[in-house]
Amino acid sequence: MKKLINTPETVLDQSLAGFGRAHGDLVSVFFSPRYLTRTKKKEGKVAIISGGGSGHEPLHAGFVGVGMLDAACPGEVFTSPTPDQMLAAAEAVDAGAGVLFLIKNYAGDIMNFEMAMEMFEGESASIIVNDDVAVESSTHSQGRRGVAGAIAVEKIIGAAAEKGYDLAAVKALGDRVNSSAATIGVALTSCTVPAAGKPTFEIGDTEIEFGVGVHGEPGRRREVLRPVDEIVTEIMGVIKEEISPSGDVIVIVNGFGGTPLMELYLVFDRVAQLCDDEGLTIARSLVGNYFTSLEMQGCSITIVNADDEMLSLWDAPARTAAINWG
Amino acid sequence: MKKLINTPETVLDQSLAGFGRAHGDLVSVFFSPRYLTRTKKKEGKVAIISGGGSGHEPLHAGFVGVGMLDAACPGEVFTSPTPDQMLAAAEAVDAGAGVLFLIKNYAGDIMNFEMAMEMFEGESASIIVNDDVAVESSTHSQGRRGVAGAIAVEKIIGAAAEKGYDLAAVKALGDRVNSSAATIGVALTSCTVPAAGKPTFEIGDTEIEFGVGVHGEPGRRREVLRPVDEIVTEIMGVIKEEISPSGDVIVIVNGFGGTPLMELYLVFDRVAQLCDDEGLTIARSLVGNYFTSLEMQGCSITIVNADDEMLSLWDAPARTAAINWG
Amino acid sequence: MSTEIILRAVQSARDAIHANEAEIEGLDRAIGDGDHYINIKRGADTIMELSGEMGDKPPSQALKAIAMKLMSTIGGASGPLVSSFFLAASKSEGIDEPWTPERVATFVTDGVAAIQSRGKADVGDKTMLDVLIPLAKALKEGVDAGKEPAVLRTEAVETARNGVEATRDITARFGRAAFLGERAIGHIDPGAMSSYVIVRAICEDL
Amino acid sequence: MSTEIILRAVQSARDAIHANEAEIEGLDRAIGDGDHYINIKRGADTIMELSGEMGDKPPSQALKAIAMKLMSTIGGASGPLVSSFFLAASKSEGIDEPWTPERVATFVTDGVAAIQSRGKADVGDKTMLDVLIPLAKALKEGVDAGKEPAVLRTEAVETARNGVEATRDITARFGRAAFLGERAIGHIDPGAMSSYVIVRAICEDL
Ligand SMILES: Nc1ncnc2c1ncn2[C@@H]1O[C@H](COP(=O)(O)OP(=O)(O)O)[C@@H](O)[C@H]1O
Ligand SMILES: Nc1ncnc2c1ncn2[C@@H]1O[C@H](COP(=O)(O)OP(=O)(O)O)[C@@H](O)[C@H]1O
Ligand SMILES: [Mg+2]
Ligand SMILES: [Mg+2]
Ligand SMILES: [Mg+2]
Ligand SMILES: [Mg+2]
Repeated sequence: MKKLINTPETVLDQSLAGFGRAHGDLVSVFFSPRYLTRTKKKEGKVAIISGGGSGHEPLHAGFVGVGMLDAACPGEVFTSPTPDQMLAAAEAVDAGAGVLFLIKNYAGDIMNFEMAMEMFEGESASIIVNDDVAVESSTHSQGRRGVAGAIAVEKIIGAAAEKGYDLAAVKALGDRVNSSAATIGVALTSCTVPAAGKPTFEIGDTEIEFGVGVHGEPGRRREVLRPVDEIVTEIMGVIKEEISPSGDVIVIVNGFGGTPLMELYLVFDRVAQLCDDEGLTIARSLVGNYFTSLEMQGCSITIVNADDEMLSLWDAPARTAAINWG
Repeated sequence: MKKLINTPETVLDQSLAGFGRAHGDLVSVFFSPRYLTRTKKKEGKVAIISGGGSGHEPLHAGFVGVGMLDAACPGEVFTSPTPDQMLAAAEAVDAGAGVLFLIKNYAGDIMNFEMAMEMFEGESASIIVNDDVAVESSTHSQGRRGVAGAIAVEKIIGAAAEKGYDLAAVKALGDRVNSSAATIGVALTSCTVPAAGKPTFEIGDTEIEFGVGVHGEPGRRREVLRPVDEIVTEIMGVIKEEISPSGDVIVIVNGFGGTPLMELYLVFDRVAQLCDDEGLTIARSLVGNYFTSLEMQGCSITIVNADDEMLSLWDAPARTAAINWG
Repeated sequence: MSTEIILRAVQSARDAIHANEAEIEGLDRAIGDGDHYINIKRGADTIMELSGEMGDKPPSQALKAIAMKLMSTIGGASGPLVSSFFLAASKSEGIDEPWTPERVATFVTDGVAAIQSRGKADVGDKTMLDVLIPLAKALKEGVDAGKEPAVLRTEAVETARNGVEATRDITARFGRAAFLGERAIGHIDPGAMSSYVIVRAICEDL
Repeated sequence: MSTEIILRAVQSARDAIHANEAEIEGLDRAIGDGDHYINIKRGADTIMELSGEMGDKPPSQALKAIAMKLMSTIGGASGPLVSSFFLAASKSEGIDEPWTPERVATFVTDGVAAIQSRGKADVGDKTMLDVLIPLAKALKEGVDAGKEPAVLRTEAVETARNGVEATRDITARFGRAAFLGERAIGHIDPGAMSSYVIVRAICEDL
């Protein structure tokens, strides 16, 4: 394992400390238990808390700030955070309008957030993001995984909360964005969890994992690397079947951490061509490394079937380490 | 070679096309010859043009826009662009106040830009960025390489030009930022140029290249991977000797493309500790992948000995794909 | 006192986890995300550090302290599940009375039921419950039938071994392995394996 | 006509480059950035595509067209250098007169001088000039001494071979290899190698 670290045990805290130093104007970082909050609380606003295993940076810490998240709870690498983190974060950011927990659909995340919600005494609601259409949901009871669609959900509901939507409205909107989003990823290489010290999965020199999960979980199939235009065409076909996009869409081409930006824009070009062919309008787009899997090479494509409300909230101001516009 | 591409020959144009689609509000992309300009020309402003081999994205295309570059000329991967590109770009963006060519110190870049400047009929000046202090400049006549210090130069002179500095003043400022900046990089893995199809250099499973260049050029020495705190301490020691920083500094921890953000923030934490120990104030910082080397793992640390003028220009508004603040 | 038994059991469990690192880790790498070993090791190690303070607490409090500590240490899917086991055990009827085979069977049954209600899974879903549900059942039936502790222990290990083996040839309905569909077949569930090695170690050491 | 010679030389050069891919690429990977083969191949391939239009142009125009095309195609360090060679050759005195050995020696000398003035390097700096400067000199001296074309060709190849070999045991003062310091010792310069294989191919084929 080759990493710019000291010991696997200290990676998370040292990285959080560095993040806190680099973005002290945006966030405050706490260590015991671990959570980050935006520096200034806005009274009367619905507080949005997300969290999950680390190793997906900038998600979620990089989305804490005005217009997006009020707090993030980073777990160990690829491991759900624990209920005490969510509880401490909720108590810190509750601003009198309730707390919305934004959870990605993994058994661990669900159970840990559930325990936190059972312990939290304020008003709360939750959104479960499950946009990964690579996995046919019929075959197991956990359902789809939550992947890069979370970026769109966090951006849009973050703006809604900032605008004064109440808890029920934020939740309803988040559920709507989630069900309008579909994502599929493809991996060229594995990632290596620092504490494990070895690649999460083996993959041949010419193989890709089509439909990979953001922790390197297997997808639809292992196959031989093809020209990327073909891969993108297949991905877009699956997405189309799942959410039948029409009119305006938001496109997210998300790198998994180890793929050059050059390739992500190239993928985006193909997505754009296919949207043209289908008569879809790319109303907004985001290309880059936002929901990564450590150093994994590959990317995911997310399409969000967007309405005007979503688009205007997408454009609304955000001041976070990773998304700063409007 | 595993890449999300179609053929090595089409990588650059398809990626540029995707970039143009994703950022049509910020840039216009031209293909024959290849260059990008910001969408709106500002009459009477010094025009700043940079360029270099591709494979370093987001640099330079991602820095085209209000407050930074007027144009960028992307060469083939890791190969200087050609004079016809710079010439076409210069003619397109010259707004009556002269053109400043921002060149990184590589034989190829220098010679190609020189030819363009010989052909360009308008007023022009150039800045040569050479901040890589890994290379002892005494041993060869080319001098130091131009690396991540270019980000600071582009941000600061871009803001100065936007504010109305004239050509001579922009050049003088750029030279000053360049000589106030020092950078050293370290690589954990190689990168693979698409057209070459094989890794640029061989490196053992436990080896790093200390002082690596952004094209995978060798640095000071090949050595065994150590805890990153030690590596950062050595880098900071060399930088200190070169530019004797004091007071306010700008710190850039720049990823080479394949290293997770988590590790970059961890590196930044160590840099910050060492700055504390030295009595340096980190007035501004930038942590992320800005001047990459395809999928190479590793990072560079840049310290800019900053004065108030540089800091206020650093903070000035920029609207580009990769830097958007102020 | 019963708390001493708990501490010895924790020690056995920890040693068993450490001793089976490669196996447990390899299984989660094959059909999960590779961290199950690290997760339960982190939990077990932290509990060991607690041991000093726990010696003089009654079992209910020791078990509750373990539950809270595991809840805030393990994370992932196994954290809430394992922690639920201890929380339920801490509240099990008569837990602070001297431990009899009946009492042990009762708190194990309560603990396993808590895992089931937290995680919604059942036997046959390719999870730790394929080990734990049959184990609790065998223990209770054995106790009801008046079997000797030594026999109960041997049968517990046997039942756990069958449970872990049973996860090999089925697809998963819960946990990350569920995403694999048919590709999970042929691999033992990591949580079932870690449960098994813990059960075996405790039964052999106590 | 002389332009035909140019076209045949271009063809030889291109074939020689293709035939020596592994060697040239390996050298730039060892002490440069690995793209020298691709750069000159891109240049040579593009010139081949031009051939059709060039047949009926005088050498001055053909060479100038080649220079401009190379300038806008190769990039890197080798682009401006190679392009300077052709631009200077296109302006060389008497280039459109029938080619004699003198004339060839003159335009090669002019071309090499242009590379030198563009790149500032000299013999011993571990660049293509370690092949080209001695080559131009040998050609001029051989012509002055009235040697036969066949002898001139043999000696040219010989000189080029010595030049390329001479780059092996020195450090570089120009180009990317200069960043390597002592670590460049033991490796032949890629630009010297590509120049050598081109010179050899042209001398053998014409
Ligand atoms: N719903 C559930 N009910 C019971 N056990 C489960 C459930 N989900 C997961 N598990 C168990 O947890 C184990 C994985 O734990 P671990 O690797 O620590 O967490 P994660 O899956 O979050 O990485 C699985 O092997 C399985 O035995
Ligand atoms: N200043 C110079 N003068 C002469 N030749 C040079 C000079 N700089 C570089 N070269 C030649 O160019 C070759 C490298 O060319 P190439 O790999 O195409 O460009 P780059 O170095 O930009 O990647 C070197 O091997 C060397 O022979
Ligand atoms: Mg996990
Ligand atoms: Mg090059
Ligand atoms: Mg796991
Ligand atoms: Mg080269």
